[in-house]
Amino acid sequence: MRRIAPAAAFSFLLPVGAWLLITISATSLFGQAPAVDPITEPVAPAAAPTFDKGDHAWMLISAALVLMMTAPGLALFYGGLVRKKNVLGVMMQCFFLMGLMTLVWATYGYSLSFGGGNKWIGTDEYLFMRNVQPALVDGVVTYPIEAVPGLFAMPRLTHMLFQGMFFIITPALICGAFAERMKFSTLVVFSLLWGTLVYCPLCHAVWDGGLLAYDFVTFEKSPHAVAGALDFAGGTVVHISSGISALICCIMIGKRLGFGHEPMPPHNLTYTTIGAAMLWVGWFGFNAGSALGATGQAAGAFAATHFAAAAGALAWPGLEWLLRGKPTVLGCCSGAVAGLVCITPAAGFVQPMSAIFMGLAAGAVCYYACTTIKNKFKYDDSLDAFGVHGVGGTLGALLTGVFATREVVGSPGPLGLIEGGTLLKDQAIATGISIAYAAVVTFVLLKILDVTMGLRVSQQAEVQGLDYSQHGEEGYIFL
Amino acid sequence: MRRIAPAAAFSFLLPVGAWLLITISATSLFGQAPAVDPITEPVAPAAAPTFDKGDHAWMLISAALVLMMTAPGLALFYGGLVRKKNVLGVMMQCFFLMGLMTLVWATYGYSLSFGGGNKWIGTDEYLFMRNVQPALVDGVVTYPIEAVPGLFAMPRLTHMLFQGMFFIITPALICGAFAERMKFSTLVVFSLLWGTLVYCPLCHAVWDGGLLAYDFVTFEKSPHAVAGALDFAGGTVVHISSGISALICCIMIGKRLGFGHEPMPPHNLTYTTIGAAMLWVGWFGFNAGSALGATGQAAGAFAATHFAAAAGALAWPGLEWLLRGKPTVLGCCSGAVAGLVCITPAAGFVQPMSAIFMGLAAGAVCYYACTTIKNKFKYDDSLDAFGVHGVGGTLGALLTGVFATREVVGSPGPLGLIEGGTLLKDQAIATGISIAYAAVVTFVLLKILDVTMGLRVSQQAEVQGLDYSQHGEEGYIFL
Amino acid sequence: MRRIAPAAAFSFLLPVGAWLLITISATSLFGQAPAVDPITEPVAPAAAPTFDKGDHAWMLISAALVLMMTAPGLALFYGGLVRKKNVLGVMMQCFFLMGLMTLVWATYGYSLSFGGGNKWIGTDEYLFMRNVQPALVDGVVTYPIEAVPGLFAMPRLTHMLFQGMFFIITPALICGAFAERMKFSTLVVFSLLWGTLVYCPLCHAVWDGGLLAYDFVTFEKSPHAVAGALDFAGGTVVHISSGISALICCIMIGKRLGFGHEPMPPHNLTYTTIGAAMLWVGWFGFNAGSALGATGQAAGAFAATHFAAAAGALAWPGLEWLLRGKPTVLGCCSGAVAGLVCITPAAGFVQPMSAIFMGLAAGAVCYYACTTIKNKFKYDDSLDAFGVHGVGGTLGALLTGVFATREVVGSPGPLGLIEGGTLLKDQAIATGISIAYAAVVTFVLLKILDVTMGLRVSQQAEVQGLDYSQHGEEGYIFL
Amino acid sequence: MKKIEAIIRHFRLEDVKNALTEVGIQGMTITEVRGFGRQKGHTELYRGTEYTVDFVPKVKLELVVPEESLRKVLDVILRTAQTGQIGDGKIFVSTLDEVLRIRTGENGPDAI
Amino acid sequence: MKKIEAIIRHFRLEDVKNALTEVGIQGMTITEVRGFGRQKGHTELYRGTEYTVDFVPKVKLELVVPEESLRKVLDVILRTAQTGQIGDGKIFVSTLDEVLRIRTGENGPDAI
Amino acid sequence: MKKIEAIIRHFRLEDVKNALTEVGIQGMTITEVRGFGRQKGHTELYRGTEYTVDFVPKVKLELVVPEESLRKVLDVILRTAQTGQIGDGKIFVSTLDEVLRIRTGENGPDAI
Ligand SMILES: Nc1ncnc2c1ncn2[C@@H]1O[C@H](COP(=O)(O)OP(=O)(O)O)[C@@H](O)[C@H]1O
Ligand SMILES: Nc1ncnc2c1ncn2[C@@H]1O[C@H](COP(=O)(O)OP(=O)(O)O)[C@@H](O)[C@H]1O
Ligand SMILES: Nc1ncnc2c1ncn2[C@@H]1O[C@H](COP(=O)(O)OP(=O)(O)O)[C@@H](O)[C@H]1O
Repeated sequence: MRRIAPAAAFSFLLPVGAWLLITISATSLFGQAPAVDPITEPVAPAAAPTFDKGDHAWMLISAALVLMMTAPGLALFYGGLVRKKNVLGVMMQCFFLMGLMTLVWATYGYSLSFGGGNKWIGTDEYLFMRNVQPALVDGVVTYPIEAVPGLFAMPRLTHMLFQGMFFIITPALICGAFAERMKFSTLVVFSLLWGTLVYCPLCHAVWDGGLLAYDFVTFEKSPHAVAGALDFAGGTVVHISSGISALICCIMIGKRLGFGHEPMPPHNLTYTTIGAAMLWVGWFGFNAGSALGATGQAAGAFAATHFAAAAGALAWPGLEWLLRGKPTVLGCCSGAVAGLVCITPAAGFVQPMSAIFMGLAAGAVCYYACTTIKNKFKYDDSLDAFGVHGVGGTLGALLTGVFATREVVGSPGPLGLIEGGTLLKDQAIATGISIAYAAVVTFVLLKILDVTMGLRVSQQAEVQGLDYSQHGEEGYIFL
Repeated sequence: MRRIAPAAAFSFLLPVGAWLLITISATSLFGQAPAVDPITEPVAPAAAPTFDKGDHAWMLISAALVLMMTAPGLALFYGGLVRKKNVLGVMMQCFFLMGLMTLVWATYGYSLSFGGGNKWIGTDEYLFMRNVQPALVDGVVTYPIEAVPGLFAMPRLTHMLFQGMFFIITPALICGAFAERMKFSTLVVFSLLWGTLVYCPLCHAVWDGGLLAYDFVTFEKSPHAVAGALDFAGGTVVHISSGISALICCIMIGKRLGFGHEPMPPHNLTYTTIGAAMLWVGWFGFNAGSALGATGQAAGAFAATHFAAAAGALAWPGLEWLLRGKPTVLGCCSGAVAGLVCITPAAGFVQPMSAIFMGLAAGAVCYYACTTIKNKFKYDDSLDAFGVHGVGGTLGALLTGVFATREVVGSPGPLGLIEGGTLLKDQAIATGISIAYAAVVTFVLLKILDVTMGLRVSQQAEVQGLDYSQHGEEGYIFL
Repeated sequence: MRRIAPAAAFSFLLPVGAWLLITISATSLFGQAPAVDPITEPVAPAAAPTFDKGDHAWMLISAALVLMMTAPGLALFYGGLVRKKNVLGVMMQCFFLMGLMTLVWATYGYSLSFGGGNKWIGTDEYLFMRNVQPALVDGVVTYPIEAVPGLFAMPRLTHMLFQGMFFIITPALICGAFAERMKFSTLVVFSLLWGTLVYCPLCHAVWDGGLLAYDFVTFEKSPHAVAGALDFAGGTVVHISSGISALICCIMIGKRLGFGHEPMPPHNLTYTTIGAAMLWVGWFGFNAGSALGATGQAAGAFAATHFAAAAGALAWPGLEWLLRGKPTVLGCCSGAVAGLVCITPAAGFVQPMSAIFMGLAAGAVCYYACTTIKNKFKYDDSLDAFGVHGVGGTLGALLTGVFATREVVGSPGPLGLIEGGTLLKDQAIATGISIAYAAVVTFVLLKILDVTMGLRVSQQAEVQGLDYSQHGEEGYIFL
Repeated sequence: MKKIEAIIRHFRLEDVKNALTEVGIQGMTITEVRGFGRQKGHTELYRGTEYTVDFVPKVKLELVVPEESLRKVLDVILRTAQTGQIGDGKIFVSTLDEVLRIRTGENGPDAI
Repeated sequence: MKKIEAIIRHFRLEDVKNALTEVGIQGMTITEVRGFGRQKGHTELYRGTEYTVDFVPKVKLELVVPEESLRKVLDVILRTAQTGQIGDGKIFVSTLDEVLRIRTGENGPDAI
Repeated sequence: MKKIEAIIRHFRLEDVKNALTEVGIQGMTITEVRGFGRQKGHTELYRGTEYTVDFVPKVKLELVVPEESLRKVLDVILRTAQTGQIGDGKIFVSTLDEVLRIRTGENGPDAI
């Protein structure tokens, strides 16, 4: 075996070090339970914490579906869009993040996100799977239950798993922005830090009674919150956060060599199509799974998801057909994904026919963002992570404020604009806060990483392609 | 942006127009509830319309599985079989139909199919998701339930979704017949009209108490029906209808340029293999999902499906091995699909060992149809949509009449031939009617489209390939 | 049609003959119920054999997921690793085995494995789906239930299906060892015999109260057993058995032509990545499905599986990064699979944090096995079936003896080494017996097949590639 | 010994090959190439980014013939490869110093 | 009539093509090739097995020009294909006996 | 300067390359080609439709050598590419007018 390359070892040890550091500081930081401002975690009464197995079956399979979204789904969708020499690079990013983010989630991510605590961040409650994993209680194996009585109940392990799959796909989405030029070691450290500093706080803010939480008992914003954002399955937490960060990323890392000059067509649109189809299927787990049980709401979210995807898959290529003469496969796939992104925050709160409208709007607006806007401002968002997720997510968050209806939510008063509610204002505030937060933290992170590790591979490595330069492999050897 | 190409705009507006027209006429037609001959929709007693969450979990995932069959499943299976220059063309057809058929289903398709009504067609009951989507009842969000007491119960939304996935895949199957030469705009209009005029009436006839319905309470044909067809998961509705229409299509559109002269081998059999495997997996949702719950019958349908696929996957390549010297991968995949098609109408009505026999028969008969018969009559059924779905579906419908048994159905008297029943006659009549109906309507539709829009792309476009000529893209750019 | 090639017909009839012979002998052998040493099959009390539909939904989808592991999962994972000229060969092996092993399982495999009986082998109880398929009981369709009261209950059909999927993937795993040179006809006969003579007895020994069974009521080894192996989802039955047999296979069949001289890089690592991701997703069905219900234990097994895969996906490329300078995509995928293999026997018995440790260990140890050990002993385990499944499976079985804990199992006394239990000894014995048994039977089988049918294709056929020489097809025709 | 290189359209290959074998040609070699010429390529549009494909796929046929067959072969190719549309391609003829058959080591016309 | 064969780097192709069209070249044909030379290949490692890639991907440009344009074209290629790094490639020049345009049957300089 | 074009079998490439480097050859270029010749193709059968593959995959080796090395190189190729079975391929030799190295602009034998 050869000698250990010091630079390589260094770039390997960096992420490991970062992770250890954070884990340890998180542990020590929260060594004592936070005294101020505790939010009582909604738990089922001690008496009979139990769960319905039909709900549970649906949550287990939903978790599997959401993992499938990252790979094969996103790996194929993104992999097909890059040039051949970078296909493994982009697939590796997806696959490696499945490993990395999972360990982060297991050690401290879930605890920071869903561990209760103040309005900013979670606690050490679930560090290292404490209070999540089974334990003997009076000699009986007992699985801690995550429940809100009347709303849902499941083993906390399952809740952790389901939510953990979101933690994987979110940074993976960002990879679309700096595809074909990002240094792999830097990507690893960036994802780790971004997950910790952007995702966990935002997730806690929206879904764990934090700064942007909505209360489903009083049907108003949570006591701690500055705005109650209705975010069913991650419009804010997943798509806005990743989409905005993607924009910052692609601006700060700069354009690909030869951008605007050399042709950079997708090397394998069959992969992209297959990936888009898998995203569509997996999104049922993402959205209908976010009902947290096999409920009527799950059926509603499933329908909204399906309809929005369908509408998007018609709107985008329809516009191309009208304006350019031909409907493209890439347009059809992109439209479906745009529709899916847009319906994400709304899926469990709107009627199916509204979902069709949202899908049409998403297809049209994202089409505009990915063609006209991008060309105008000339940033190189390689795979349109911002154009689809940032724009589509923002649109979805706002349209949730328009279409959310008490017929679906069950709130006593009106919600969305169409029924005369005022939700839209809250949605706008929450969206603004999320955008600002994600943008600022991403910016700072990248600045630091730029001076310490460097964001980009060398020119030569970029010309060679990431497959060989970062991983020493080739995607296809067809001889 | 360039000027709008008038021809393109026209071909885009046609499908949109057609859809609007149909929607509007459907709405007005059924503006008044049909006074004559109403079939009372079987509903759960008003008291406690509720559903089991285990059943519901299974139905949700089944719906996802059936969508997965169209894409990635069928998109890969068909995509691999065409020449490289048409791979996107065929994938686009599958993907675009996921969008198109879903919106048709959402607006009026489900209502025409499952909205009760006379023996010919449904009603306006569920137009635009009316009576399907949730509503506030006494301030409580209530999901309408689709149920037959003692048989099944689920949110009607879920029923609509599950059935909607069948509405997508059926026209997608036809695409195999005219692959590599059909005009995309015409395909869109054709699918829309075919779905409306062939699928919806047939579906209503078989599964909504119409002309060919079987009654599971009296275990005889429905009061309105001329024949009670036992069709568990769509042998008649999906496979016979699409397979026969496929034959009409490929005859009327004519052979591919160079057919019988130029070689047209499958460009990527690895895709076809992967697609076939996905179809196999997805078919569990299709067939076992058609039990409409996580019941014992679902297990039985699952087993029958699995066994028939396995038997088909041995029979076809086994014959090749015997007669040609080598078992082929394509034969193995085709055999599996043939087995799956054949068991579809029977899955919930036959014993697993009968399914093995049906799979073997399907493998052998479809092998014969795709090799000897096709070569003899020299129609260019490019991807054997008729040879597999038409022939396999018909075989399956008839064999259901042979193997269906009261041991599985629970009927008081004997059913299939093997236990001395007379079901076979009814199956034969229903098959005949379906074949005639699908053939005639498809023929008329194509005649009209031929003179108005044209069925085929230009010679030059066909030589170039559909990928570029219809969509302006290339499948693989491997430089 | 041409004349029937006699050699081909012969090689086709051999497997058919073998199967018939075994089926008949199995039928006659067990014609009478075995009088000696019957193990009473644990059945639910006659009163109300029923099952929870949530559990059932989870088992149905798990069965589908496990099938998905063989194809597309393994077909892509292995298919990408061979040279282009052998890609269909390897995919065909996976796909054909889906057909073959299913029919074996349906006719006698399930009965031999799970039919009760003595400690060596099952009975004829379930031959040809007898007592598995539904039957009329007092005029009511009744599905036999497979149940252990307090542990699980489901239709026996579902149990048969779920377990049958394992019967498919196990011989498919072995194909990695002799890839690119095995004769297809011999492979078919080998798999049939291996399934019968190695898998069924081992499966019976571990999971049906046989030689290596563990008793979950007394929490000790079963009365008949020489060692009670805790094997949650098939560390012994699936991975050790296939991995060890793989080693024997690749030694006995010899190296590929040009091995160590000609380059034989993976022809399509994108397939391998996609396949690995599908294996990861499918493994949730494999492991969490092995809880036999949508229980808390299923959630625990799901978490352990996910964490081990994640840890493996970091450990292997991490080592490469450290020692070779670059983390590879193939390393990342291999590590994930190694982690999954290793956690298989332990998934339902260990805490999630232990799973992380097991995944890290598996990544490191299998990395060492596939690089250093293989290079040292110079056997040509083409796709590392032994290096990953044999080594990872053995490691997993032993580490189960270290980490299994009563906190998860619910045993009265300590189990794994970490809590002071003695399980490790039993695990070691069981592992040793399994290794010896699989190795000896595989050796004898291959010796016989070598002299009767020949193991390898001709030199010319090997140079041409299996795609053409065995199946008369080409994988990609990209002109 | 003359070497003929002909750049032709893909879909004419089958006919050209058949016509050549009919006049007694026993060997040839083809290569996938891409050509730039009067026949313009096309523009593809991927999410608003134009991508101009200047090079269109062609097949290059190489065949070596003895001097005396040259005209006959050129004729056959000209006739069978022609569609009359821009982009039919070119034929280049050059002289070889030597031709060897690897299997036998034969040299000259016998080697073809 | 001269035939120029230039083995160049992929990512110079666009520039070379543009420069050539600027000096009036109307046709050329390219082929994907792999080259072995001073520019060393690289080693890939698949699960501990080394795989040496000696041949690196290159593009072969073929273009036929009348004698008088030869120097100009060579100049253009030399200038635009150069990066100065090992592996820039070679140019080979040879003489053709004949050039035909398939579409019209034209012969000689007119056929280019 | 002579240009050697050799059509050989794929699986001989590694040996040919090694033998050539041993006799001092420092550069060569290879192309994937498909050949038609005495070695017959094969028939594939896709669902009852026959598909005849007349062209079998081969590798074309191009290398330019100074006149004085020609015989040596031809010998090496003949020896290492031979299997004795039909289909071993051909070697074509022609004369070049000029050879240039793009990196340096060198001309003639120095450029190889
Ligand atoms: N000067 C040239 N050198 C090499 N190849 C050429 C040249 N001119 C044309 N070709 C090849 O011939 C093909 C056809 O040429 P084109 O100009 O498009 O049409 P035509 O031959 O009908 O005039 C081109 O695609 C290219 O491959
Ligand atoms: N003698 C030769 N014959 C044919 N092609 C050659 C020869 N020498 C070099 N080449 C081609 O030229 C390319 C560049 O050559 P190389 O020696 O790497 O660099 P440089 O041209 O800068 O000296 C090679 O990859 C190969 O394709
Ligand atoms: N006249 C020819 N012109 C160009 N290439 C030829 C010619 N004859 C043969 N070849 C090439 O040589 C290869 C081997 O020729 P073939 O006739 O099969 O065997 P052999 O060289 O052993 O006689 C063919 O596949 C083809 O690529």
